[in-house]
Amino acid sequence: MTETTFRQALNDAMFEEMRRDERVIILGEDVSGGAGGTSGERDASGGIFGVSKGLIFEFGEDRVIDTPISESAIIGAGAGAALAGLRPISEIMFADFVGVCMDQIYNQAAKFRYMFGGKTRCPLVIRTAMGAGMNMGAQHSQTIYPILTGVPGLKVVVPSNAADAKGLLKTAIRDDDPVVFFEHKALYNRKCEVPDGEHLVPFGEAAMPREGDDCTVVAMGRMVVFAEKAIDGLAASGITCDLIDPRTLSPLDTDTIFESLEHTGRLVIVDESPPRCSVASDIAGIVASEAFGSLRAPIKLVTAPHAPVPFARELERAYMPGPGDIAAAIQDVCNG
Amino acid sequence: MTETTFRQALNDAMFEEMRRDERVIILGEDVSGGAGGTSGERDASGGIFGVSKGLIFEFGEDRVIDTPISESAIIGAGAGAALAGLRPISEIMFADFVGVCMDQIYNQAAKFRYMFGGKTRCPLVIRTAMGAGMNMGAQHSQTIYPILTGVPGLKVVVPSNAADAKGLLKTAIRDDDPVVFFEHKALYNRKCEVPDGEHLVPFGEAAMPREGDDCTVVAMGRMVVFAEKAIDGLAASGITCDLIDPRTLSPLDTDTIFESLEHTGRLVIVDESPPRCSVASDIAGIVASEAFGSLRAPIKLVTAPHAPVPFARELERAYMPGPGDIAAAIQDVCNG
Amino acid sequence: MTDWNNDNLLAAYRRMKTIREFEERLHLEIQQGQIAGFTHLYSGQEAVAVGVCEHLSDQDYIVSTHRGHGHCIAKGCDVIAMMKEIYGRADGLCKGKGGSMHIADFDKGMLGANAIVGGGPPLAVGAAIAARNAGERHVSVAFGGDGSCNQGTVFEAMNLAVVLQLPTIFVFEDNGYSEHTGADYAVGSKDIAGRCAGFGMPAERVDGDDFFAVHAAMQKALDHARAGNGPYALECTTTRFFGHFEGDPQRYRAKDEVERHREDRDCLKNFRQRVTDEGWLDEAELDAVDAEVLALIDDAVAQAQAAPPPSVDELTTDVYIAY
Amino acid sequence: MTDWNNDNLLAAYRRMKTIREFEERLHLEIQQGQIAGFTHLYSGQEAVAVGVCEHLSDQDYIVSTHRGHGHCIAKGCDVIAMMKEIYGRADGLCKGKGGSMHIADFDKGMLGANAIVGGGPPLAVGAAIAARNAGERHVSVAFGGDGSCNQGTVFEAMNLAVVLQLPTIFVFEDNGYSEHTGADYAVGSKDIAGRCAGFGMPAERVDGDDFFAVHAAMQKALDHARAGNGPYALECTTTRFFGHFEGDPQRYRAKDEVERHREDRDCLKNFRQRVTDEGWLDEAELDAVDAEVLALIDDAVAQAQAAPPPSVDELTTDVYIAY
Ligand SMILES: Cc1ncc(C[n+]2csc(CCOP(=O)(O)OP(=O)(O)O)c2C)c(N)n1
Ligand SMILES: Cc1ncc(C[n+]2csc(CCOP(=O)(O)OP(=O)(O)O)c2C)c(N)n1
Ligand SMILES: [Mg+2]
Ligand SMILES: [Mg+2]
Repeated sequence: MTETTFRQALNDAMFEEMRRDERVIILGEDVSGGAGGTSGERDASGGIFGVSKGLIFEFGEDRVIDTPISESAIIGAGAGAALAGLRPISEIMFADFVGVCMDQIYNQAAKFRYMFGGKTRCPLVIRTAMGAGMNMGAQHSQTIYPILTGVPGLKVVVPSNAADAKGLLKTAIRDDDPVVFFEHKALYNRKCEVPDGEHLVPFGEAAMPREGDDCTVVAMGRMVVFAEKAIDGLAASGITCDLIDPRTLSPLDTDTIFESLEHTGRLVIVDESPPRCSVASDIAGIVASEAFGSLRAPIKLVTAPHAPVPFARELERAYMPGPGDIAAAIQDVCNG
Repeated sequence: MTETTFRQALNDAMFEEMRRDERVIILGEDVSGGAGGTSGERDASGGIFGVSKGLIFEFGEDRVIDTPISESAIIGAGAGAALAGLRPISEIMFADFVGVCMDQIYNQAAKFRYMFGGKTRCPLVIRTAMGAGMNMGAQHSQTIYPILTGVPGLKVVVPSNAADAKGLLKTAIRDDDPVVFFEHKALYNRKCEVPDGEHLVPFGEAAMPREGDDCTVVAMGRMVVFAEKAIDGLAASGITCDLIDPRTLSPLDTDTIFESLEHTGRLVIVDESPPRCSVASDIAGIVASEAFGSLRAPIKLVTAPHAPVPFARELERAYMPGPGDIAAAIQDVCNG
Repeated sequence: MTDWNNDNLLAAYRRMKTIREFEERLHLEIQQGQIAGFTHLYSGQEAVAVGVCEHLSDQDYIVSTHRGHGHCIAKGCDVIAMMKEIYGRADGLCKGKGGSMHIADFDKGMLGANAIVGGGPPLAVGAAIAARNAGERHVSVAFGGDGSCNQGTVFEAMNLAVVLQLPTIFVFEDNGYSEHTGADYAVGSKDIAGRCAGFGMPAERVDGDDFFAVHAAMQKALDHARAGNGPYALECTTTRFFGHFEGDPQRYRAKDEVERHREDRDCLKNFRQRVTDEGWLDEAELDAVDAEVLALIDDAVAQAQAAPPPSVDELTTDVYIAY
Repeated sequence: MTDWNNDNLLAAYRRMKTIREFEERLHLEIQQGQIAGFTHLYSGQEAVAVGVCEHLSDQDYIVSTHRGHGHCIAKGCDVIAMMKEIYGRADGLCKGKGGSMHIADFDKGMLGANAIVGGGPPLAVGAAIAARNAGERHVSVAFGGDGSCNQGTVFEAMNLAVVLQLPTIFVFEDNGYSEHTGADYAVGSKDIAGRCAGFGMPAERVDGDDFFAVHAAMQKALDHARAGNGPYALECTTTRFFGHFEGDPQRYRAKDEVERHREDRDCLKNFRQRVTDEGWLDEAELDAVDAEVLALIDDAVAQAQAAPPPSVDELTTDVYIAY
């Protein structure tokens, strides 16, 4: 085990997989940076969040490709290269930008295998930074995974800690289906113990960072950190919870959720996205149809409001679900 | 009352609103058609589905604008014109194409009012044809309203009959917020009685085409037609249902759903989209959190499978929820 | 310069004729309600697909459009499996799941028709990255129409190909229309090649009704791309002999336009004329090919009609490799 | 040709100087942790925003970018309300909900900064439709950077403006970089104006460090657009005096580049030189403006720091007009 930041764990995962398989390439804006600059320095960026630092020096310009600001071309070129035998990682700097390349994600990469009768594969990984919390405003702060979780053909990954980030990204790169990999900006600097050596985390298997009896809490991405805070804070008052981190939203490990519910009978779902057609309401809907018998109380959804992400510090803080909101929800379902 | 097709009702709505307010314009591919053709005939298309037929002759090229195949420009120009005081209708020929213009819909038009502190309005209507049933394949058959229903700032309309189509489109054009208006391709030729003269249908008010005691069925778009068939077929077996057609998915009339549920205690939701993060699971989630007490049985979700829309007739027929699937679901929740 | 001989001339003619008869026959089958969905026929444009693809091997990639049958046949897709796909049969080239607008054959380097206008070119750029990294001087070709070149994705693809100096050849088939709108209206500059040149690649306009002109221009494009000099663009002016899609009343076209073009601008007639004038082939040789092609198409239709539909169990297969 | 006099020269200088001091001061405030978020400063490019906007009235529209402060000030947005917005205050120009990347002022025809690269130009085309239909010869201007012109939406906007012959002026500010990548790398043709010309509009490259050159070029563009001859494009070569965003270490730039450019390519110095050489203004008049501007910025910062944040009740207002 080595204490590693989320950022470094992702960087390590890419180094390991690019060494392991020369078909792995990465393309995106400033993934290296410095091309055409006056200092002559390459890797002047290493990815705007520093996640792809150093790759260019070991793997060169044919495998670490700086692109213009052309997201449709970044995804499309990744998807086309995947059809032609490579295993590309296409980076979309901010998840909010899927709007300019959505077609290549959801009509192209996601549908190739099905439309073409199973005669091809599209092993594309789309890496992108998401989430609120840095006052970046309405167009740089969204968690847009719900719209991709609904797309048949895509797999959707939302790691909540450095160890999972590494293990899930390595799995994503080796996966033969298109995968969208969401990295929460507020987690990049967070550290945790990451297993040394080969570390792979399978898709479709939830983690359970907390175990308890009174309530099942499902949270994803940064919300797992907040849920842990909330749950630990409640220990004093005698309330204990199962905390389930699905890690992959598609495929979704419903078994772990259902099992926990059989035991606790109560469910709180925490999602940084706005409420409508969110992963929170989706999981609630699945439970209400497939595990209704286990429910002893109304499901509580803790989400952002039905509003864009505001800029001002005070508003953004109020926008994001926090440990307090989560604790209140848990107490509600347990005492309500 | 006059018997009118869904297509004609939409065309009438646009004629009426464009006469009423010269700020209303329409732009899109072949909304008139024939520009630059060798026959010299304008309106050679009138919209690929004939919905905008004749507009160019009455309102001229400044208000009925044929565009190149540039959906981002079609939506963006509509949104920009809206900021500058017009009330544009931007037509996206097939809803599947939102992928190439999603940013202009969800990061631009939807967010302007909020980002700019309420100091502007964006009265843009986006009209688009959706749905499976014509063997048009995976990229021309989707019902992508779930991804837009989740977007704060947008209103989402899904009419199921000609009368509502007319009344809702007129309301959409007069609405000061951006509205996405989905027209199911399989409904264009369906007729029903449409009130003569001024006919407006308010947003956020569900319709209830069937009333009953045993089960609440929520269905949208073409699924309303299938649900009616299913419910009428069950009358013989003594099962009666409330059928709720939300008409607008955002805003969503949850009161009508909750009231009905208090009475029936059972819920079936029918949605032509794939299941994950669908409007079906969204409504189920809302009910499980806000009307849990009314539920006497698990909620049944009747949706398309988690797969792209297949081409072959036999597969596409199996893909779409049909009256049989709906009837079976109702019997399930009533007898289960 | 290619030196033409019986073999390569007959091969090219056979391809063009196969596309023509495939499409003419589909037109009839569709009128008789035999085929479901949304079909866009390639008749009239054969010299472009064949003039380009005769240069390519299975290791070279192409991406196609909603009007893809011609590109598929030119790239060597099996005609019977294609016909079955369009009929939506279980043993169609894509198991009946794709249909007319989603035919692909990866063994042939055919990366797929595409029902999204502008969807293909970014994919071609990616295929060119794979080709470059493989280091075997293979290329990718992005087919598109006059209308497609107004879609932002196509411009992004062209710029990225120039930036990375990739071996992608952008072939724009200007058949005069995008759906029911004229190319001179929708392409503001009225000059597709000029636009491509503006992106920093050599671009030329070619008579797309003349197989030999397309073939020669493609040779130049290939030499350029294979030499590592980056992308190249061809604007091929041509015409379509049917409506935009089957069922299109074509009210945007002059009454006699199609008739006239079938008379004056038929690339197959032009080919026949040229090769017989030059004394390269005689009518009998060409007629023999015609007969073989007609028999092939009859067989394809007969087999497609007789073939079973996909089983409903196929509905949810092939969504993922593993889930 | 504008005939220059004290008033219009001092007005132009005041705008440029206000932008400069606004940005230089923000740089310090941000270093001191006073301001949250993601800020892109316009210092160095003032001659472009002001050279363009001095021609415009409140009825002409502009759309801006993530680097929008200069465009806002040039178009007449209130500097104090802008500062409050960037500080995230309740009485900021957008109630603190927008922030640096989302400042707009509709009374001034400023349709918004935009944090999506390429998000603005399609909006400008729509504003031009409104202007055309209003029939008062107003125009729209789309500002964008060298990097933005690789985004497909921008190409679509240019083509649509040509097709509809709309009065939109596309102003590309080539400051040499898109984030940490050089313009000569990302713009394959290394010629932005040439690309625009390829879309069928007149396009010219202008020295963006020279207010008078930009102003004269914009005059030509306006005459063209207002006469109903369609869109026009300007490529203005310029430089930015800070990093891409605040906090950018700028490792892609030669050590002394910024210093050198502040020495040789400062559009304010160039302006001062020109107007004093020509004897149009004297140093004293300019110094007086400098003093006034500094006082204004001090006041803006003081007011912004003292202003209250938005109330949490504002979180869910302004999502819709009615819901
Ligand atoms: C993104 C997108 N927009 C619109 C359409 C509808 N559409 C299909 S084909 C077509 C016209 C294409 O014209 P062109 O590129 O010239 O090809 P052609 O049909 O002439 O072969 C249009 C508008 C589409 N399929 N995808
Ligand atoms: C669609 C999109 N892609 C990427 C970004 C991230 N980004 C913000 S500014 C920028 C560079 C823009 O360069 P340029 O257009 O030259 O403007 P400049 O920053 O030089 O003023 C990038 C890549 C974005 N905001 N939007
Ligand atoms: Mg065409
Ligand atoms: Mg720049």
